[in-house]
Amino acid sequence: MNRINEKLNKDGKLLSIYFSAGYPNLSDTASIIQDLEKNGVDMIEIGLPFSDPLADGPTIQASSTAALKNGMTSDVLFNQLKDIRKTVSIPLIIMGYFNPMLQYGVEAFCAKCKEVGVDGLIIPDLPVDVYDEQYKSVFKKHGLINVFLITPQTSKERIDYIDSISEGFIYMVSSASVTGSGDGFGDAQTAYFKRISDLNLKHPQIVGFGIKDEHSFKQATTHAKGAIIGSAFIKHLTSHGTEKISDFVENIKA
Amino acid sequence: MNRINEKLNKDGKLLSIYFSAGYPNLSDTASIIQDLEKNGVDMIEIGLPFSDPLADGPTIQASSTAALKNGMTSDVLFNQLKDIRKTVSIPLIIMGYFNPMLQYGVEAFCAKCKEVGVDGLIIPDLPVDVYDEQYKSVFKKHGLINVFLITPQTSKERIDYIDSISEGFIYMVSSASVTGSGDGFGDAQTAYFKRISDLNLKHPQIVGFGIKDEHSFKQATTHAKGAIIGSAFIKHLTSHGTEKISDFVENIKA
Amino acid sequence: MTYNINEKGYYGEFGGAYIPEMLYPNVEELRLNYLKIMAEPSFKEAFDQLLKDYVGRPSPLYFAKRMSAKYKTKIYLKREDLNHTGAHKINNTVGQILMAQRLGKTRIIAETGAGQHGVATATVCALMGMECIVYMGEIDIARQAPNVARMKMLGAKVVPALSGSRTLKDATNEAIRDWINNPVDTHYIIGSVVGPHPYPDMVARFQAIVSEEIQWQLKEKEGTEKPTYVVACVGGGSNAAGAFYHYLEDTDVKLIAVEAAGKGVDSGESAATSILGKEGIIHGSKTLLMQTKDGQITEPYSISAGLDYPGVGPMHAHLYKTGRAEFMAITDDDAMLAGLELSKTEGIIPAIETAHSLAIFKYKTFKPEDIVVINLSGRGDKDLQNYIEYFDL
Amino acid sequence: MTYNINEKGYYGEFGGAYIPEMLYPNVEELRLNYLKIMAEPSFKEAFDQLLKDYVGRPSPLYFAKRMSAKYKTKIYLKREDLNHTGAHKINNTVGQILMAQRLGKTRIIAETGAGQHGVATATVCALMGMECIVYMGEIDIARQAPNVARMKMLGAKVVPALSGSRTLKDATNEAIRDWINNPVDTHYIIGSVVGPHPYPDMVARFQAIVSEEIQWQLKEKEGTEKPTYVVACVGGGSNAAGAFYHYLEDTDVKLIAVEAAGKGVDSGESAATSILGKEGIIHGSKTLLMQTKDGQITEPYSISAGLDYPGVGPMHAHLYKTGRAEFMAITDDDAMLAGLELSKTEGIIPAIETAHSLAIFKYKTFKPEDIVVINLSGRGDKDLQNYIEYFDL
Ligand SMILES: Cc1ncc(COP(=O)(O)O)c(C=O)c1O
Ligand SMILES: Cc1ncc(COP(=O)(O)O)c(C=O)c1O
Repeated sequence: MNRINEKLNKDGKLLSIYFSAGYPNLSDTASIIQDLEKNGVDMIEIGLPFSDPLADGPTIQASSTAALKNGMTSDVLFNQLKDIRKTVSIPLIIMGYFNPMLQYGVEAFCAKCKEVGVDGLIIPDLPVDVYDEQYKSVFKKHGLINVFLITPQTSKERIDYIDSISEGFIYMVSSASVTGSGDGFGDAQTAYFKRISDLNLKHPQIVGFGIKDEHSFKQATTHAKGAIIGSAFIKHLTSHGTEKISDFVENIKA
Repeated sequence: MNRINEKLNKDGKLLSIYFSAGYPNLSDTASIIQDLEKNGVDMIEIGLPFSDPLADGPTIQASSTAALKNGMTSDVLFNQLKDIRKTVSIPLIIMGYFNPMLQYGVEAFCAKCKEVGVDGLIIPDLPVDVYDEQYKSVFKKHGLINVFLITPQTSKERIDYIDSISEGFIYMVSSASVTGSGDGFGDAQTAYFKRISDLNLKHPQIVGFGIKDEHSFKQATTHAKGAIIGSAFIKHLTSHGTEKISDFVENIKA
Repeated sequence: MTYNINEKGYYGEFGGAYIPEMLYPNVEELRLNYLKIMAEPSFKEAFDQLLKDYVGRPSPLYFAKRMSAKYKTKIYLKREDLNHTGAHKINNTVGQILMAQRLGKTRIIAETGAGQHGVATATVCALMGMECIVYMGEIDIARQAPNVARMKMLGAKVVPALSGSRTLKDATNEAIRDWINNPVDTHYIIGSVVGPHPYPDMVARFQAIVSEEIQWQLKEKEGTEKPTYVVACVGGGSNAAGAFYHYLEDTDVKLIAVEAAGKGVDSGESAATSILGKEGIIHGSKTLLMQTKDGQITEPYSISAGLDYPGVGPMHAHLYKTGRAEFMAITDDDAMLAGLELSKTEGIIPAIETAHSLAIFKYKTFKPEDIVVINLSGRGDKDLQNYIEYFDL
Repeated sequence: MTYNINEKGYYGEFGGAYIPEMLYPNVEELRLNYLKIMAEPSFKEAFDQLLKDYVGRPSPLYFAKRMSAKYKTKIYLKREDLNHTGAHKINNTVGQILMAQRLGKTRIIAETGAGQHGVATATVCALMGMECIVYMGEIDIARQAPNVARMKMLGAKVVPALSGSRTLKDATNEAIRDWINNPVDTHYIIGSVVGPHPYPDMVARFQAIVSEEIQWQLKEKEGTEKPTYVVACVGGGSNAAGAFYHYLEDTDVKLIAVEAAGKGVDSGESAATSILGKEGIIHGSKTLLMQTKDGQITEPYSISAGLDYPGVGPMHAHLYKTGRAEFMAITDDDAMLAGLELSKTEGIIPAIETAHSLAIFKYKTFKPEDIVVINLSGRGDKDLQNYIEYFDL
């Protein structure tokens, strides 16, 4: 069974953390992953940086750009992860844009993911139908779970479709907005979380975009299985470096 | 008999000098006229300065502009000339553009000319036919001679017409060019002087434009009754002031 | 009473050819030939063809919906701004270059103020492979750098006028001087309905395409050839002459000529020639012009270089004197605001010259059923720097 | 084989909609409605009316006599430079603003590089009274000041893109981000045949008016609807798409697409996307793009801001891959000289983008009986500063 499904099957709310691989320093990737697990994080999205991350906000874009400058590439990342499963057991997901994967070769990319122990992928600009038609079999072959997004604007019909081809969780975008904006959740958003929850989908939902502290984590996970924090964690790395990761995680889980 | 005709009836070649009234200093007008007569000049064109002297070259335009700055106006000029006939007996001609005369009132302007003892006018931008139809009677009434221009491009027919309504001399423009350009006369120009001379017109011709020294004066007057010097004299005034007028005239008549 | 020119070259008491004898052969050659040449089928064909394929005519007659709603009347814009090179000026230069060719001329001179006419002249000279010299005041050269560059790109020589106030009036003097010095091979392309006869008439006839098109375009849109009003700004007067031309004798159609009041008609810094001018002679024509009591031509002022001329064409002097056209004077400030307004309500940035005609709505109320045709004489690209600075964009 | 789009939104293997889920509702709404709306008689009527009265269409098909003589073939110029705002870009923005209205959108966003598309978008927003936000790279804002001023005159808000290389690519990213953040009321007017399906097809259809007109105009002039060649420069590819559109399936008509070689195709400073690019995804579309081995999009270089884009529309990727169109790459230097040449021989100063297509005569010889139609995509006024500096005018 895929580590993602295992984790989703457990009780309790899941805290998932996103960061850009190769940031703040090129070689920080593995140790950040290890620290996050050590501090009780349930799942990690490892950002594969891209030159033109059009669904990301300024914080993640800046960390992406810095990581690229540091020398991050797909090959470097796979190399950094090659021994990760010796020390880390929580689910690891690579989140990145489709073009670098395409250049790597989707098949080769998936094979490498499997090889190093990555469990799934989130590719914002790979549409569900293209995945469905062209890439599903490759992902399956390598035991990878592809995670799809839904937003407050996603129709019931489409949610059902996404649910039907999902295998892990559904990434529920808190509001139709790029990452890192917003300030806690309002009535509209919590109503949306509840609405989706009430659909009783086959796959659990994890909320992303806009979670940054204990309060917003609680709000997000009232109706969902878990939440992903990205920009807030990157800001923490930018301000405090990699030393105080425990502070950040404790603040959320407090 | 008008002083211009008297002068034209005499033997010998005539030297006529043009300068801008009020240049170099506003009050130089009368004394320049007196000096010119004293030094043997036969006739004088007093330039009434105009803001936009489009048939004049840069030298005359600059002296016009300076004269206007000095405060020259039609009224000022008439005032400066009011006692001129007490000391000066050679023909005096006002040369100027039509607009200032029009504003003064053509009738009033002519009357003033007569009053101060001006003998004729040269108005480059008053066309022959307009003069003929509208202003001839006024000029006659005040005993003024209006002088017309011909150029190398003027047709035989038109020369005859101009000759027919002229009463003094014909101002023969040496070449179809604004004043002050050229450098001595070439074959084309002397041929033109001869061609006109051979027409045996009723009225004598005086050459203007391009005469600046003894040599060009001789060339111009080989076939013509006289010649007018403008730019060269103004340049002399600019360089030497009003003190050395005798030098300039002697150089021509040498 | 006729409002057009008579056989002697006068509009009422205005017009004529007050030129030095040195220009007589050139001007006379033109006078004797221009109507004949313009009537030749081959000339007409070449002119029409170039206007269509090169200039981009017909220029649209555009119903300005949002402006109309705002001012509660029917406003149409005659889009001369869409012509090649961006203004009505090219209608005239296309006509005159063909005229020059038929007169056997090989060298073209022109004067320019804002540079629009200079560009239009340089353009047709490039098109025909003719030598082109453009006179431009030294000050205008400095403040209209993009148009100077355009002329040079087009292969024209731009000669600075260094005398007088070093603006349009002086550039015109220099061009006339050049013509006096080059009486045989050179044609002088005057840029407006000014200068000695037959220039005002010839230029008006070349610009008359504007009202010719308005007639059939309005017929298509409103079922009538006759607008209630035709409005145009007046520098020398060529775009107004073109827009008025076919309506001159039809007094059902009211004409409004808009002059530049600069900082105010009575401020001493203005170019409202008809209102402030007196009869006199400028650049070979008897007309209204701004001058001192003593008959010296004064330097006008307007924020728009194209209206910054101390005279006005003799046709307009006549229209003013007879009352056939209503003359309005619009200040710099009103014009700039009207330019911004058109930009924001219709998506069209007008030349500042043109913006003067758009400002009349501030002062004049029209009836809902009135059809007001405004000649949009040029686009505002050349004026961007001015707009930027004025509005601090 | 078809060279046009298929029902799935692909040109051969290129195209599609590689978009984040957040954009799905917007893009899907457009995809489901664009053909239906474009087919509505009231839409057609409004579009045609605006193209005629506002944009100034048809744009002339001008026989360039002196250029033809020089290059010993028949050269026709399709005068998109005469359109309102000075380029072909407005054909598309007029279409899209009408589309946005019919989709009930009230807020318009756009990206722009050189500013031409930004101006064209700001223009139609002013015309319709819609809010307009234009994203533009911080560097482009600095080097295209006049177009920034035009947008502001037109009431648009110009927002600097501060990320990445701060040019067109990044402005596009910012626009997409804005759209993600404003999924309900906002329509994104993309400026070329790029972006996710249905944009490439929709923009191509709006630009198709260009070849539609070439067909009947050429029929009038040469008795045939078919030129031997159609030539157009390619940035994103919209003016080429418009000029090629009605000839895509007619292989009698040869197509030439001209890309910017910058300082040389192999200099490392180039924007010759088709030649240098590899298959990939950019701005929602699978196409050819310039990228590192690792799949990072690289910054292209061209002296012309409008060709300075690392991707190319999927239609062109397909035309390249299939060999339907010949692709030529023209350097900065050749383009600048060709721009000067057109200015001096025909009196038309082209946009530097367009000048690239005029430079092909240096490298390709045509037969005397060939009919070569060049899409004159825009005028050079926006590029004067560049020309001035380059030629030291
Ligand atoms: C756009 C525009 N409108 C009007 C004028 C004024 O000239 P006219 O009165 O001859 O039309 C100019 C002159 O440069 C101009 O460029
Ligand atoms: C005049 C002109 N031509 C061509 C282009 C390139 O765009 P496209 O390839 O979409 O026609 C631009 C873009 O700004 C342009 O302004």
